[in-house]
Amino acid sequence: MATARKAANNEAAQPNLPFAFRKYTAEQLREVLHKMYLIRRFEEGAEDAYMRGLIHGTMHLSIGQEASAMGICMPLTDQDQITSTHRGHGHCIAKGADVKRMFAEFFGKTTGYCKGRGGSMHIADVTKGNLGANGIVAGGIPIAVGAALAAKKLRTGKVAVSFFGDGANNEGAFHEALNMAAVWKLPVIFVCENNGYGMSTSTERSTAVKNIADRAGAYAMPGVIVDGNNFSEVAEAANAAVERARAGEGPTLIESKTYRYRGHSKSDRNRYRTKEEIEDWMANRDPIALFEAELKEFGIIDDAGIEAVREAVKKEIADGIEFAKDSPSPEIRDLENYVYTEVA
Amino acid sequence: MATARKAANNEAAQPNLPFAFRKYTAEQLREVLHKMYLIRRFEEGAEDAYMRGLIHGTMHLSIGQEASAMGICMPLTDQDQITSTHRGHGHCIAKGADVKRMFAEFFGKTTGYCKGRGGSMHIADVTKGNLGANGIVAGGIPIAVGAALAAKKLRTGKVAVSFFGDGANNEGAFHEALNMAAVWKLPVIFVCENNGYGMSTSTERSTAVKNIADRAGAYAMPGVIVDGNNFSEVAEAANAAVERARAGEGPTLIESKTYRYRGHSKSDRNRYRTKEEIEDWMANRDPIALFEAELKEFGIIDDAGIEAVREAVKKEIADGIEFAKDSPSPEIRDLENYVYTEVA
Amino acid sequence: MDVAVRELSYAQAIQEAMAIAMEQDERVFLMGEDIGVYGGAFQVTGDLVERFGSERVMDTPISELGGAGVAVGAALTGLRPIFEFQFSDFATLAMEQIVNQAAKMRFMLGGEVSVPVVMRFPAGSGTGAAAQHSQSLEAWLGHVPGLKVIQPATPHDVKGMLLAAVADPDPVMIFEHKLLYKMKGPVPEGHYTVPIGKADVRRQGRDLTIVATSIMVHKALEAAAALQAEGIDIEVIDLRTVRPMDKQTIIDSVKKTSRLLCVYEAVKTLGIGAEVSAAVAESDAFDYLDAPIVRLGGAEIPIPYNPELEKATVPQVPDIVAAARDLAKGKR
Amino acid sequence: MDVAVRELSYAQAIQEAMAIAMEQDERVFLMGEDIGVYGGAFQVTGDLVERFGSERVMDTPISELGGAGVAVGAALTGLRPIFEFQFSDFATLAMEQIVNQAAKMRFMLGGEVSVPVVMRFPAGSGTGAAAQHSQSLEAWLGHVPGLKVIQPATPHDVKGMLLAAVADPDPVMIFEHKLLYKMKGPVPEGHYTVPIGKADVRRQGRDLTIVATSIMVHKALEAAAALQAEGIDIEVIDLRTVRPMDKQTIIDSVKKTSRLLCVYEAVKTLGIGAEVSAAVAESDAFDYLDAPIVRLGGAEIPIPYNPELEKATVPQVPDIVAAARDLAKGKR
Ligand SMILES: Cc1ncc(C[n+]2csc(CCOP(=O)(O)OP(=O)(O)O)c2C)c(N)n1
Ligand SMILES: Cc1ncc(C[n+]2csc(CCOP(=O)(O)OP(=O)(O)O)c2C)c(N)n1
Ligand SMILES: [Mg+2]
Ligand SMILES: [Mg+2]
Repeated sequence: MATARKAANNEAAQPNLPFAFRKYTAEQLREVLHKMYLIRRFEEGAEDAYMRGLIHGTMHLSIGQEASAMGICMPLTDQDQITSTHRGHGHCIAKGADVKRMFAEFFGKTTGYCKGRGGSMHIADVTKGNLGANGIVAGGIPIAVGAALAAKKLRTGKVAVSFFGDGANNEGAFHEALNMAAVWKLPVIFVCENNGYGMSTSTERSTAVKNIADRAGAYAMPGVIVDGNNFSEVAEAANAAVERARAGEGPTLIESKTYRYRGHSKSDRNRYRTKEEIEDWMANRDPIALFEAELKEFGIIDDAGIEAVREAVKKEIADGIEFAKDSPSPEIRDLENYVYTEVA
Repeated sequence: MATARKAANNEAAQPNLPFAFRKYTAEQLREVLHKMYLIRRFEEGAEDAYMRGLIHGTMHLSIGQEASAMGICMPLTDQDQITSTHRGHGHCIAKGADVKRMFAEFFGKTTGYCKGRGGSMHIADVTKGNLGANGIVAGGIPIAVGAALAAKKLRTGKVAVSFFGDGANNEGAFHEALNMAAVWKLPVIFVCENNGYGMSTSTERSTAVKNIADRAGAYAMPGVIVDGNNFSEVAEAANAAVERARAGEGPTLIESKTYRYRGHSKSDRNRYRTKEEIEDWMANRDPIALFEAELKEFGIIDDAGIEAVREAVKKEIADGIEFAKDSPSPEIRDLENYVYTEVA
Repeated sequence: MDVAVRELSYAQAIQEAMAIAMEQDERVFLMGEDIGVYGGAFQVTGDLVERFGSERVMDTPISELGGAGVAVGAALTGLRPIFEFQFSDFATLAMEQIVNQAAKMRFMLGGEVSVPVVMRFPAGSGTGAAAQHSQSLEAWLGHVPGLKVIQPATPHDVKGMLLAAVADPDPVMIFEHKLLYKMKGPVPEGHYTVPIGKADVRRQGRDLTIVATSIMVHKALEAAAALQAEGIDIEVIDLRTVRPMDKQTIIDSVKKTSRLLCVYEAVKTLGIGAEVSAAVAESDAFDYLDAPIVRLGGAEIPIPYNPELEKATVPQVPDIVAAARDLAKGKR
Repeated sequence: MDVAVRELSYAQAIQEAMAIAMEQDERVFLMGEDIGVYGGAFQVTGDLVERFGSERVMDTPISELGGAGVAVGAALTGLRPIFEFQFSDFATLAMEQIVNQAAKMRFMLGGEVSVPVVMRFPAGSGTGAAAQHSQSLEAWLGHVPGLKVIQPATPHDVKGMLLAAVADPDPVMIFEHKLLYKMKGPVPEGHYTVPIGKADVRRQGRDLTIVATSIMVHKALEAAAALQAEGIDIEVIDLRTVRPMDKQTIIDSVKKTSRLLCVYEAVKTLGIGAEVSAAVAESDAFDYLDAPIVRLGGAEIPIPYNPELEKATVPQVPDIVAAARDLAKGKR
């Protein structure tokens, strides 16, 4: 989502508004709500299709983490690149992907973003700068650093963003990548979406420090902690980090504290979190509800407007699933395609 | 080297003496000097033998780093275990190895510690708790954590020490191992011998932080910086870390700042350090010279005593080389031995 | 002695083996990601943490290299760790510790140490998990001296071979096909071992030898049963161990049948079948061969997400039937 | 067009290829440990940093996994990195990025991206560097679809194949035997390519085909020359590419000679020779075979430090002579 457009409510005018409400136009903010709903409904739709046996494999839902994906992607252009994770549907939509082609991918169809070869865990949209979800925890982190290196060398002005989870911060790849990014002052932003657990293992049981951002010091880069369920707070940190990156000042580590409502994946017995904990997050810290409340408070949208957004999203989702169902499956004779680049 | 023996000059008696001179007996301190010379002359001997074509392969000399190896090993018993590095001769001798069998190993003989299969890069003496040098930078770090885990599980009271270099601190293995050691509160000590360079690459060009110890915070463990060329300072930090480990309080990261006089290995054109830098360290910060001066200052040894140490070492080295030369080479028919454990 | 035999799933058999090993030996413990309260990604450890506590069923951080290294270090210093990779694909992060350390340490130290670590690798395709969660990399480790590498195909064997692995002084790598976890079969109670390094002739036959690994053993048996109706009598050998490979059993069989078909799921090129074929082609069984040695392996592609493509990537029963029929008839 | 041909060492040929690639294409750059002012552990990059600057001859921290990942990411987004592992053994730390990412990304994304990265792996024994610095792991990567894997044996080929690799849109892995670095041979000036995927018949012969890889090509040629004196006429094929393997050239040769010997340095079991053997045994050349297919590979041990043991671990010229003589005479 481009930031080129000048914000209607600028900082000087209304200094007490949250960042996003100073920075972005009402139209942009309504679009954010739209996208947050799109993420949630997309995942609900995918979950439903999975339950009904229309989608196979496994999937990792980011329901509850929508503000984080949206806030981070707000200052990014389509040229800026992200690497995403196994929990990557939200990032994909926030970065501009079409849910039609996402559903088609989940249904294993040729119209999917990966022509049915990748599925949920490899969902990507390179035309919008999403270099792909990744089945390997922390696998995308060094790749994002590589993209930032390319941006720097080719002087494209692009910024790279690497999403990853709290669990990923204990992988060696995290350490090596952050160090190189810092040493080489690359335009990359490391976004740790800390939802408290890597699968069943709480950060407390897996990670020697309380906050992932506490590790930024080990790479001499700023470590910023934000409420990942507060869109504006995330967007503010993202804007600052993008500015820093574009100015050639190097990387930033943003820790976005959030929560996933669903189990880790489809095989989760959910024995490591209490019902109360989950319900507390859902009832009191839902990112969409919080954002809606703010939008209403600041007069950006009213109930009818919200209803309209929901209806529009509902239709998009239904259309997307229809599109996916109607799309053709790959042919077995094409089995060996796309392994190597076809040379003309 | 066991610490069981009560120190002659105890803390209360002479509070202004450096730590080691309060902690250890004169006899122990003279033995430290002896060992430091043994390390240096061993490496000079090995270097010479290499130059004369008696030893093949490559080797990494730790000349200039003797105080670090000795200081760290002082509080360790033969039951405590270390993992060492490609630059591991000093650690091996400090941990109690016999130079005869070390030379024999370098000469590829069956009497060597590894029966001629390992050479310099895998020198070990498990009877003294040295689990081996390692050809893989940072390869020994998780192994030491495993040894500490065994110590904790088996309640042996053992401490594990992992030596590694500044370059190793950018490996993922470093990160993963330190995190686990901290989360599990294991009795392990991470000793980074920072000699300013990983091969040709200065810490400045490779590492985002100024001091390796600055990374201890990322694992919520104490990070201690010591002058690695000052035996007493190293020993003091080692004693504190060992105490902490034995008390079940978890790991410590010690950064021992030191310098290697020789090139990285036998293929080094030495284009990344100035002559002045090298000469400055040799002239003004030599660990043996510094320790000798202290020993003399505090009346532990005199010139004749030093001369006696040197002579004794000279003979040990000559005997070691002789032993190595006279030892038998492995038989080709034994080529496939030691791959798997021979079951009776 | 009478030993009760129950029907257990492959996953249950592994779990039982681990429980027995832990009961019998204080030094045995489990390490891995989410093997505790989660029960493991494939519920192999299940509720073991409740029985043995979190000190012996240890959840690790997501740190495959470090975790494997800790297991190696612990094995080197007196413990008997069983380390679970959540998916074998993630072992690509830990090859350093497996191959440079665990496999070589005894040799590099002239026999002064042993590394009795067991590592478990859930492997294979068929779950729709796509290219990074479906690989079969046993050939990599089979190429590495110092390791023992096994691929048990049945609940019975996986229990017995896992118990043999725990008792083994050297590093043993167990490749477990994920689709086998739910497969049931008879498993004796209590402690028993199935030797590492011995193939098993699962079906006697005179016309053709099939050497199959892991899940392909079952597909080969199915194919053999189908072809029996056509009068083709197939011998099926379950390789069971990749390293050290039991070549003699294969050679003896080929001397009898004069025809060899290798069936394995991994990418065909440089997979286990290459070694089986080459071992026979250089043996005295060569003179007995009446036809080319045929390999049915995985396609030369990463595992695709789409389920039909995924199935088409690895040998299925009809493929084996067709290949065996052709080969048995001497047609090509 | 007249092209000057000089004698260059293998290392110089690589260096020249990299220099030409960097001159011709701004996107090409080098990454690796100590490849800058140090010149590389084997002096392959030499003084290139002085010519191209430290932005294009980039020293990395000691971070093989991250470094490889950065190279993959850079390749994915418009650059053409040539990544040097200091020793191929250290690539065990980076298998995740090589195998799960570089090799599969194009496929997983349905053809939407390419990963034109080149990785260089100094490999092999003979330098007294012992078990962790002497491995030959090309078979691992040869098993992985999505990668191309080459083992050039001469200065001429390594220059041409490296230039082909840089031009290739997909990841190309180059295994360079360390003992070849100082070997000299004729190398044309300027830009030329040697195709990836084509074996080279280095010597024509009628009695026996030797398929050799990397340094073993030279040993095989030496052995062939020695046996010529005994009237044994050997064809020597330099495999050059492991994946995709040029089976046709081998098959054609075996149809002519009826005897095949595979010579490679890596551990014999599951090494390249297994695939060469199996490919022939399942081809129509099978019917032409007059003798078992023999493999001479490395012993089933880690590489030992002691120089005599080290030499005994891998095939030497007398071993090849003996094996070829036996095989050519049909003796066993
Ligand atoms: C290298 C690797 N190890 C383990 C896994 C299995 N796995 C997938 S997601 C996951 C948890 C990741 O936790 P986190 O990074 O916090 O992300 P979250 O799932 O919470 O979004 C694990 C262990 C994997 N895919 N890759
Ligand atoms: C994983 C790995 N990468 C690279 C190397 C090659 N190498 C050997 S020592 C060394 C430098 C290590 O630097 P440091 O850790 O500071 O130790 P020092 O040599 O200074 O004692 C390098 C790059 C290696 N042996 N292992
Ligand atoms: Mg998480
Ligand atoms: Mg150093």
